[in-house]
Amino acid sequence: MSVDTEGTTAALAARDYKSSVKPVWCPGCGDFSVLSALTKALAEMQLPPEQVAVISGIGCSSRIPAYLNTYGFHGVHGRALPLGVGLKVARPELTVLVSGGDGDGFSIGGNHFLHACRRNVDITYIVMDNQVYGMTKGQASPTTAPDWSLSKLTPEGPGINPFYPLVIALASGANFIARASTSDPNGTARMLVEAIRHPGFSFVQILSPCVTFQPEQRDWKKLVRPAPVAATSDPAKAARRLMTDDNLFVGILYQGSREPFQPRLENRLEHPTELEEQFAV
Amino acid sequence: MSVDTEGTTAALAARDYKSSVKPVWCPGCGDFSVLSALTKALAEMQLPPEQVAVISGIGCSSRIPAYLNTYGFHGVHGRALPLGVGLKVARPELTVLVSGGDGDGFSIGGNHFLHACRRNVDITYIVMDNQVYGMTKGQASPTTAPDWSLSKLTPEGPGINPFYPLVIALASGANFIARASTSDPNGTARMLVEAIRHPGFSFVQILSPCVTFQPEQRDWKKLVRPAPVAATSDPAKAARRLMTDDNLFVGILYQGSREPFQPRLENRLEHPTELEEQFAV
Amino acid sequence: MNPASVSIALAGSGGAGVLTSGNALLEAAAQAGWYAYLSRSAGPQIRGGESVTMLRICNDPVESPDDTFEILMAIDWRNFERFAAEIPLADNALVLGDADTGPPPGFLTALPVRYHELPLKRTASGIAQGRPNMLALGVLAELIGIPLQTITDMLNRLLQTKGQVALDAGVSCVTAGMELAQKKLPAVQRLPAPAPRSPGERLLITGNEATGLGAVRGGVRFVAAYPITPATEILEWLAPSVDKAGGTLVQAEDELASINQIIGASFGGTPALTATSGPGMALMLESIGLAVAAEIPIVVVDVMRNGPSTGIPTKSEQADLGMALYGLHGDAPHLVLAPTSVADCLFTTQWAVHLAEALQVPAIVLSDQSLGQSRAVIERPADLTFMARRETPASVSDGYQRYALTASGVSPMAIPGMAGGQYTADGLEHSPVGTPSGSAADHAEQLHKRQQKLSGFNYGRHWADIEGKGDTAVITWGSTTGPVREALARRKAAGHTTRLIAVRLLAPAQPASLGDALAGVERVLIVEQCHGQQFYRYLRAHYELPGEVRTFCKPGPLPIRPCDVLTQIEDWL
Amino acid sequence: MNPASVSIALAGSGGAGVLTSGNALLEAAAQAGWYAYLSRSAGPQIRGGESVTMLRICNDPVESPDDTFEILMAIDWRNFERFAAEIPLADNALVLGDADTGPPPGFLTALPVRYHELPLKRTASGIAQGRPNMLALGVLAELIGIPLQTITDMLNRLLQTKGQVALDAGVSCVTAGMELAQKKLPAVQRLPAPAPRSPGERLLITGNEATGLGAVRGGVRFVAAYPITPATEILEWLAPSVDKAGGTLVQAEDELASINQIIGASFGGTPALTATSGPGMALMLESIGLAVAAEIPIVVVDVMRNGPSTGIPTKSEQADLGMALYGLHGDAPHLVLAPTSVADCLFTTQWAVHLAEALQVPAIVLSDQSLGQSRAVIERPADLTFMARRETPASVSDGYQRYALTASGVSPMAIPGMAGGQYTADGLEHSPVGTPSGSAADHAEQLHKRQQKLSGFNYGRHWADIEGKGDTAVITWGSTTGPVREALARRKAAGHTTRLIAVRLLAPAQPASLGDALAGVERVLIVEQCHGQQFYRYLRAHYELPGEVRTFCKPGPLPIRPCDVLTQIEDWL
Amino acid sequence: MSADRSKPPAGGADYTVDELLAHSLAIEAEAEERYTMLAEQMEVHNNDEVAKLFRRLAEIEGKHVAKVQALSGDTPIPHIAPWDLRWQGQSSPEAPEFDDLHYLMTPHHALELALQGECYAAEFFADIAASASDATVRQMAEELAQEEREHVALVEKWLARYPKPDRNWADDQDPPGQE
Ligand SMILES: Cc1ncc(C[n+]2csc(CCOP(=O)(O)OP(=O)(O)O)c2C)c(N)n1
Ligand SMILES: Cc1ncc(C[n+]2csc(CCOP(=O)(O)OP(=O)(O)O)c2C)c(N)n1
Ligand code: SF4
Ligand code: SF4
Ligand SMILES: [Mg+2]
Ligand SMILES: [Mg+2]
Repeated sequence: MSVDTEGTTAALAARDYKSSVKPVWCPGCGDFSVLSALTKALAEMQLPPEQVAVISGIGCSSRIPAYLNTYGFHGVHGRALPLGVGLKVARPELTVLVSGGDGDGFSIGGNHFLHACRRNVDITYIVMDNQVYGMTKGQASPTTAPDWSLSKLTPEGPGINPFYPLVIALASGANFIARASTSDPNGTARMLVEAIRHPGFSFVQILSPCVTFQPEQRDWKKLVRPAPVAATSDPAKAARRLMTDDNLFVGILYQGSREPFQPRLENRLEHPTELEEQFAV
Repeated sequence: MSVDTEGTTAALAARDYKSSVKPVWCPGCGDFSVLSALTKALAEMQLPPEQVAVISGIGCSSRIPAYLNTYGFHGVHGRALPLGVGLKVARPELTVLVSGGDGDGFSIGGNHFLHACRRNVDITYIVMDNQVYGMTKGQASPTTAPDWSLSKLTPEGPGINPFYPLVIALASGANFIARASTSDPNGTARMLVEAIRHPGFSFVQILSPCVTFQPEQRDWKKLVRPAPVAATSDPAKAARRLMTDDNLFVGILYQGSREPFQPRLENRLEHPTELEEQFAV
Repeated sequence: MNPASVSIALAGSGGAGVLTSGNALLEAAAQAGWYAYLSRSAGPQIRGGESVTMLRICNDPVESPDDTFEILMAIDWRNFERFAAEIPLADNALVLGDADTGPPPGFLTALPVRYHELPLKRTASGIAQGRPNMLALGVLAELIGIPLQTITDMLNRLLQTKGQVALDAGVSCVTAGMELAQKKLPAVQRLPAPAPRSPGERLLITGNEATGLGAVRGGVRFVAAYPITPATEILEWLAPSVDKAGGTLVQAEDELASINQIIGASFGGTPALTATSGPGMALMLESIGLAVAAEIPIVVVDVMRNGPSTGIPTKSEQADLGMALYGLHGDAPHLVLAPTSVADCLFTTQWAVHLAEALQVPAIVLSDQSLGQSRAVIERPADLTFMARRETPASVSDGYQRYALTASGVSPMAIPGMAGGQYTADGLEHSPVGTPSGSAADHAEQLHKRQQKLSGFNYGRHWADIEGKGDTAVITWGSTTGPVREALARRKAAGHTTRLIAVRLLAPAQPASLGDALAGVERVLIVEQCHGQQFYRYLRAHYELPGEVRTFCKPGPLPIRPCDVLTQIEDWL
Repeated sequence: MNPASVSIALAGSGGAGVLTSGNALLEAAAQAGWYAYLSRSAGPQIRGGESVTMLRICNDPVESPDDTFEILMAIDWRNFERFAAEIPLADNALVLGDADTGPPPGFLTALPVRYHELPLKRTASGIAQGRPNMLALGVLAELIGIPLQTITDMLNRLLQTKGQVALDAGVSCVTAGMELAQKKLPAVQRLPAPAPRSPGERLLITGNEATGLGAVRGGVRFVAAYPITPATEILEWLAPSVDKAGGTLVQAEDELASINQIIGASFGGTPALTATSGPGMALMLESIGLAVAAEIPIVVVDVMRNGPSTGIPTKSEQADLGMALYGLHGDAPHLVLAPTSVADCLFTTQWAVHLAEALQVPAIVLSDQSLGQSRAVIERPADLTFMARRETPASVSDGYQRYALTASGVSPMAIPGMAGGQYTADGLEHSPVGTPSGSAADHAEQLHKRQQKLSGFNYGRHWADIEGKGDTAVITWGSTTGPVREALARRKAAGHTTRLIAVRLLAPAQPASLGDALAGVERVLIVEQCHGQQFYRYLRAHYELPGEVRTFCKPGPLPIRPCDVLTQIEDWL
Repeated sequence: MSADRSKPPAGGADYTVDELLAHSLAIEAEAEERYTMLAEQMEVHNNDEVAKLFRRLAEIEGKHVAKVQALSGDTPIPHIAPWDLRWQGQSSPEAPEFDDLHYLMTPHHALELALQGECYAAEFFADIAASASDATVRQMAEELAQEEREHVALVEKWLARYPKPDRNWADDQDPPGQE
C-alpha cells in the first residue's frame, strides 16, 4: 500500500492488490488477465484489501486468492461457493468474491452453483471458463464441446450436451449475469465492478483460454464480440436473448432486483443463559 | 402374474407389478396415486417385471421400489440418478426408472439432476414433488414457496427463490420434459408410458401432495389444468412457454430428439491379456 | 423399603397421544420435584404409527433406562409385539389395557404380570372432548402419586392456547383417570416424596436441545445444516435461538454445503457449528480435513443412529466412532468428544466449542439418538467459563505468518477485516506464511505443528468422568455411560467398589491420564453399543490396558441396561 | 565387484525433455535386458516447470529407489535446489552439467562429488533439430553401457511418427553424446551384462497401468470416475482398454456420481471399479457404506498422495490407511488391500476384483503416487485364475431371499433380468428378503452375516508377502515394502536373516496368520510412510505383537530408502 | 379442473357394447384394487375398523368384476388403455380418490366415500342407458346401474349405523414433528 508524503493513505493502485506470490500458471494462460482485471476493479472501487475476501476451490484458476493481497481461502474442489456464502452471511460487511474454474464450479460444484443463484447472497462469483480441467491435465469439463477428443478419458469426445452457465444462472435466479473475455481486461474490470456493486448474487463467466490443453482458445479474442443489446432486468427477455447466444457474446445479460438473502444478526439477549429459561422447572 | 388355462402367460395387469409390501405412506399421500399410475403404465407396456429396475434415493417418495414387483434399489439420499445411469449404461437392455422426491432430487441431488439431463442416458426420472421434506418431518425443499413458514428450521420461511425443475431440465438438456398431477392417475400413467418410450433422459415432475406437512396441497386437484398447447420439440418454444408457467399446468412440455448416450459395449478382444502386449519388452 | 425409581411404558397407535401424555406425565413429575427420563420408540410410519413412550421417575438424577418396567399402560395394543423387546416387564408388573380396544397380545398375559382392564375409551367418550390418553395420564399420575393440582397447573400451561373447553376436558379426564385408578387398581408402591425444590433450579430438556444450548453458550453464532434424523431437533432449537443471540442458522442444500458454510463463517471469525448424523457426517469428511489443514475451528455434531448406510434412522448405536476418529484422509489430527449423558450434551458441546476455537481445529461431538431424543430433568448447569476465545494476533505487520511455528503449535489467526493480516487459508500443504509448498521440510513441520497443538494441550480433568475405586474398572463412553454408572452404583450399594471411566475426550487419546486412572486395576471391562468392537479396538490402539481385558459389545437398537452390565461383571468375578 | 544397480537423476527445466530422455533410457535399458525403475518429481507448474527423472537400472527386478544416486545429469540447473532432498548423491558421484546454461548450485559442488562439464547445448546446436536432452541420453547410455544399436532401435520405434529428420537428429545426438562421454568423462563402473531374454517375457509398465490391467483381467467392465492426481492415469489407460474388452468408462460429474454409477452397474451384474485419491475417496465413503449394506461388490482404488486435505497432490504418502479401514459410518465390514510393488498393482487389483465379487462387498485398494506413477520392468504375470465370479441363485422361485442367511454369509444374488428374482437392494437395515426392518433381531443377524462372510473366508497365502527367518521381523505394507525388502536383502547378504511381512490384505485383519508368521520373533519393527503411526495403531488394535515393538514412521513426500530401514534395524540390534 | 366424476363424456356417451364392457370392467377392477390399497393403508396405520370396511368393499367390487366378466360371456372384453377410457372426471367414477383418506378417518367417512363412489357409478351407467342408441347397451347399462343402486342402498344402510363423528375427529394427539 503506498502512503503519500502527508502521511494519509493515498489511493490504492491495482498493484496494491497483488501479493508477492508468483503465479504458477502457464505463460499465455488467460487467468493472468483475470488477475489483472480483478486488481483493477478493486482499485477502482478503492476497497481496503482487508475488507475483501476471495474464495476459491481447486484448479489452476482457483489458485487466484494467493496472488492477491486480500484475505483469501483456497478450499477444496467444488466447494468455494458454500465457503463464500457462509463467510458473507456471517460477516455481511465484507466484500466476498468467489472464483474458480468451470470444472470446479459446474461439474463437482454444480449443485452449489444452482443453490447459490437461488439463495442470492450478496457475493460475486467469477468463473474462469476454459472448457477444460487444466490442473489435472486436460479432461473434458461440463462446458467442453461434445466432440472434443483430446482427452484420454474421452477419446471420442465426451459426447454430451454442454452446460450453459448463463442459462442455468438465469433459470436458478441469479441477480446479475454477465460474460466477459480475457481479451478485454479493462472491459472485464468494469464488468467486475458492476457485478460487485450489484446487490445479491452476481455471476460473471470469463472466457479464459487454457493455452496448454485448449490452444485453439487463443482464437477467442478474434471471435468474441459485444452483446448486441443492453442488460435487461426482465428474466423473460434475458431468456429469449440466450436462445440466440453462441457463447461468444460478452456483456451484461441480466440485472435483477431480487432482495439479497441476509439474516439480521442482531443480538436480542441480555445473556445467552436467558435461552435456558424455557427449560426451567 | 396371472396364467391362463392353456399355460401360456396371460397379459400382465397393473397389480402384477405390485409387491406384497404395504406402503408406510400416510393415508392421503399423493405417492399412492403415483404407485398406481406407474403400475398401470408398466402394464400397458407389458414390460416383464424382471426387465424393469426402479431406483430411488431416500425420502417418503423414495420408498416406492419396495412396493413394486420389479427389481429395485433404494440407495442413499440424493444419489439415485447416478445409480440409475450406471445401471442403464452397463445394462442397456433393461428399462431403468429413477424416482424420488424434490428434496432428494433437487436439493442434495441437484448436481446429478443437471448432469443426468446433459448426459441423456435413456432412463426416466420421476420426481414426486410435494415441495417439502416429508420423511424428515417437514422442512422446506428447493421447490417450497419462499414464505412457507411452517418449518421450525425456517420459521420465517426459507426466503429464497424456488427451484423450477422444468426450467432447469430444459436448460440442462433433458430430452423429454413433462408435468403430471396425482389427481389424474390415468393421465399420469399415459405420460409415464410416453416418457419411458421416449429415447434419452425423460423427466416427469408429478405434483404429489404431502397431506401431512403441506395439507393445503389437497387443493392442487382443483388448480391443476392441462397445458394449453401441445408438446414441442423446439427448446426455444418450450422455454418461452415456461415463462408463463404457473407450475400448475400439466402436460408434456418438450420432446427432443437428441441421441441418447450409450457406449457400445462390444468386446473386441480374443482374451483380456491381449491388452498386455503394449507393455511387453 | 421404597423403590428407587418407577418405570412406565405407555403404548398406543394412530394418534392415540402417548407422546403427549408421556410428556405431560414427565412434566408433572418434574414439577412435583422428581427427576425423570423419557424416551420413545415408534413404527416406520410418518404419523399414526404405533408408538411407546417410556418414562422413568426417580428421586435422584437419572440417566439410564432401568432393567425393567413396573407399569405398562396401553391405550390400545395394535402392533405392540414390535416393542416387546424394548419393554422388558418386571415380575408382577402392572399391565393395564382397555378391553374395548381389544385384548392384550397373548405373550403378555403369559408373563408373570398383573393384568387389569380399564374402560379408558368408554369413560373418555362420556366427557366432552374427552380423550383416552388423558385418562391414562390421570391413572398413571394417581399410581405414582402426583397430586391433581400439579397436573392441573401443568395442563393450564400446556393447553393455554387450545381454549377453555380443551382445558376442562383435560382436567376432567385426568380426574376421571385418577378415580378409575383408585377404584379399579391395586396400590403400587410409590416413590418417596421428592425433596422440595425452588422453581427454576433444574431444566427439563432433551439431549438435542442441551446440545444446542451448549453451542450457544460456547459462543456459536453461525449454524448451517441439512436436516437428518435424529439430529434435526438440534437445528430446530437452534434456528430461533441462535437468531436471538445475534447469529443465524442456514438450511443448506446438502451436507457438503453446510460443512463448507460453517468453515467459511469461522474463517470470518464467527464460531460455527453443524449437526448431522452418520450419512451426513460421511459426506463432510473431506471438508473437515480442509478445516484441519487450514486450521479453521468448527464443531460438527454427529447424533448417531444405527448403521451402516441408512441403517435404522430412528434408533441408537455407537458405531460412528471409527469414522469420527479415523475417517479423514491423510494425517489429520482433530478433536473427538462425546457427552456421557443428556445433561452432559450441554457441557460437552460447550467445551467442544471452546476447545475447537482455542486449538483452531475441528471438533467432532458424538452424541446419539438415545441421548439426543431422550428428555430428562437435569441440574441447571453453572455458568461455565468455557467460551470461544480464539487467539488472534495482537498486531499484524508485514511479516505476518498465519501458520507460524509457535511453542504451543497454535498460531494467532488474523480475521478478515484486520488490516495487514491478509493471508490465504489453504488446504494445500504450506509454509508458515501460508504459501503452497511441496517441500518435505514444510510438510513435516506443519504436520508436527498440527499434531502437537492437540497433543500438548492440557485438557484438565474433563477428559473423562472417573468415579469409584477397586481393582476392576469399566471403561465406556457416550450414552452407555448411564447404564454402566447405574450398574456400578448398584454394586457399590451391595458393598463392591468398581471404577468407572467414561471417556469424554476420545481424540487425542490421553494415555497418561488413563494410565493414572487405571493404577492398580487388574480387570478391565469395556462396554460399548456397537457390533464391531470399535471402542475396544481404539483403546487397544492408543492405550495400555492393564490385566485381563473383556469386552461387552452389543449393537443397537436395544439399549444396554444396567443389568446387562452387572451380569457381565458378576459372571466374571 | 560389479555394482548391483546404478541410479541416475536427470534434471532440467522448461521443456528440456528430461522425462522423454529418461523414459527413452528406461526403455533402452529394458530392451538391453536390464530391470529398471523410473520415478519423477516436478515443480508445481502445469508445464515448463523444473523437473527430475530418476532412474535405477539393475540386473535383478527392482522395486525401490536406491539410497543414493551415482550419476546426476542436468540439462540446466534452474530451481534444482528444490530437488536437493530427493536426490541424495553417492560419494564420488558423477555430476554432469552444461556450463553454457549456468553453473551448478553451490551446495552441490561443496559435496564430495566429481563434477564435469559437458557442452550439451553447444553440441546440439550443431546438429539439425538437435536437442540437448538427446545428447544427455547418449552420454548416459554410454556411461551405463547400452549399445548404440539398442538406442537406435528404440528411437526408430519411438520417433517413427515424427519422420526421418527427427529420427536422424535423434541418432546423431545420441551418437554425439556417446562420443562426448568417451572423450570427456571418466569411466564409471558398469553393471554386468544382462541375462539374455526372449522378447515379450517382461512388461514395462507403471503401477497405474498395472492397476488398470489387473482390473480388466479380474473382469471389470464398467468404470466411472472423476479425474484426480495421481489416479488419472489408471483411468486414461482404462478408457480405451475397457472399451476394447466390451465395457465402458464414464467420466462422471463428481466422485459422488462415480461411486454410485459403479454401484448401479454392479447391481446390474457388471463388475465395476472406480479410481481416485484421498479427497475423492473421502467423498465416496457414504456410498461405499451403501454397497456394504446392500451387499454390492465394487472396487475402489485410492492412489494416495500427501494429505491432509489437498495436501501435496503430486507426491506419495501412506496416510489414507485410517480412512480406508475405518472411514465408513456404522459397522461396515469391507475389504482393504494394498499392492506391495509396481508389479503387484496388477495382482492385487485383480485379486480385489475377485474377492469383492466372491464376497459381494466393496474392496478398497490402497495404491500410492509412488507405485502408481513409477514405471518399472516387471515379470510378465501368469494368467492367474482370480476372476470375478459372483454367486447367483441357481434358480429363483417365489420365496427368493436376497439376503438369506447362509453358512458362508454370502447370499446368492439375483441379477436384473432373472425372472422371479426381483428384490429391492436396500441401504436400510432389512430382513433376509430385503424388506426394511428396525428390529433388533434382524439388525444383529445382518450385521453378523456381513461381518462373518469376510472373517470366515479363506484368503490363502496372498494375505501377505512373508519372507526370511530370524527373531527380528519388519512389518510393512504398500510401497514401503520395496525399500524394506531391499534393506533385508542387504542384511541377508551380510549374513543376518530378518523376516519381512508385507501385509497385502489389511482388512479383515488376519491375526492367526500373522501370529504364525511371527512365531519365534522377539523384535518387531513397523515401517510406514506417514506421520500419525496409522499402520502401527492398526496393528496394535487388531493383532498381538510379540516382544519389543518399534516403529519407523516418516511422512512423505521423500521416499523411504533402504538405508533408512537398515539404520533403524542396525541401531536397534 | 376437477370435473364431475359421475358423467360419461360430454356429448358422446354412445358406447358400443364392447366399450361399455371395457369401461365397466375398468371401473369395477379399479374399485376393487383401490379398496384393497386403502385397506392396506388403514392396516399399516392401525385403523382396523376402517381397514375391515375397505376389505369388505373390495370383496364386493371383486364380485362386480366377475359379474361384468359374466355379462360379456365368451367374448373377451377388449382392452382400452386407462387414459382412453371416456368419462368426464380424471379418475374412474367409482373408486375413492387417494387424497380423500386420513389415517384417523372413521367408518362414517369411509362409508361416505363409498357411497359417493356408488352413486357416481350408478349415475354413470344410468346416463349411458339413457343416451345409448344400441338396445343391448341400454339394457346392459341399465342392469349395471341397477346393481350400483342396490349398492347405494346397502352402503346407506351401513352408514346409518355410523353417525357423523364430532368435528375434532382428525385432532392428532401426537402431531408429526412434535418430538
Ligand atoms: C474431490 C476432488 N476431486 C478431484 C480433484 C482433482 N482436480 C483438481 S482441479 C480439477 C479440475 C479443475 O478444473 P477447473 O475447475 O476447470 O480449473 P482449471 O484448472 O481449468 O482452471 C480436478 C478434477 C480434487 N482436487 N478433489
Ligand atoms: C446424507 C443424508 N442427508 C440427510 C438425510 C435425511 N433425509 C432423509 S429423506 C430427506 C428429505 C426427503 O425429502 P424428499 O426427497 O422431498 O422426499 P419426501 O419425503 O418429501 O417424499 C432427508 C433430508 C439422509 N437420509 N441422508
Ligand atoms: S494448464 Fe491451462 S488453465 Fe492451467 S495454467 Fe496452464 S494454460 Fe492456464
Ligand atoms: S409425510 Fe407427506 S410425503 Fe411422507 S408419506 Fe406422509 S403425506 Fe406422504
Ligand atoms: Mg477449467
Ligand atoms: Mg418432498
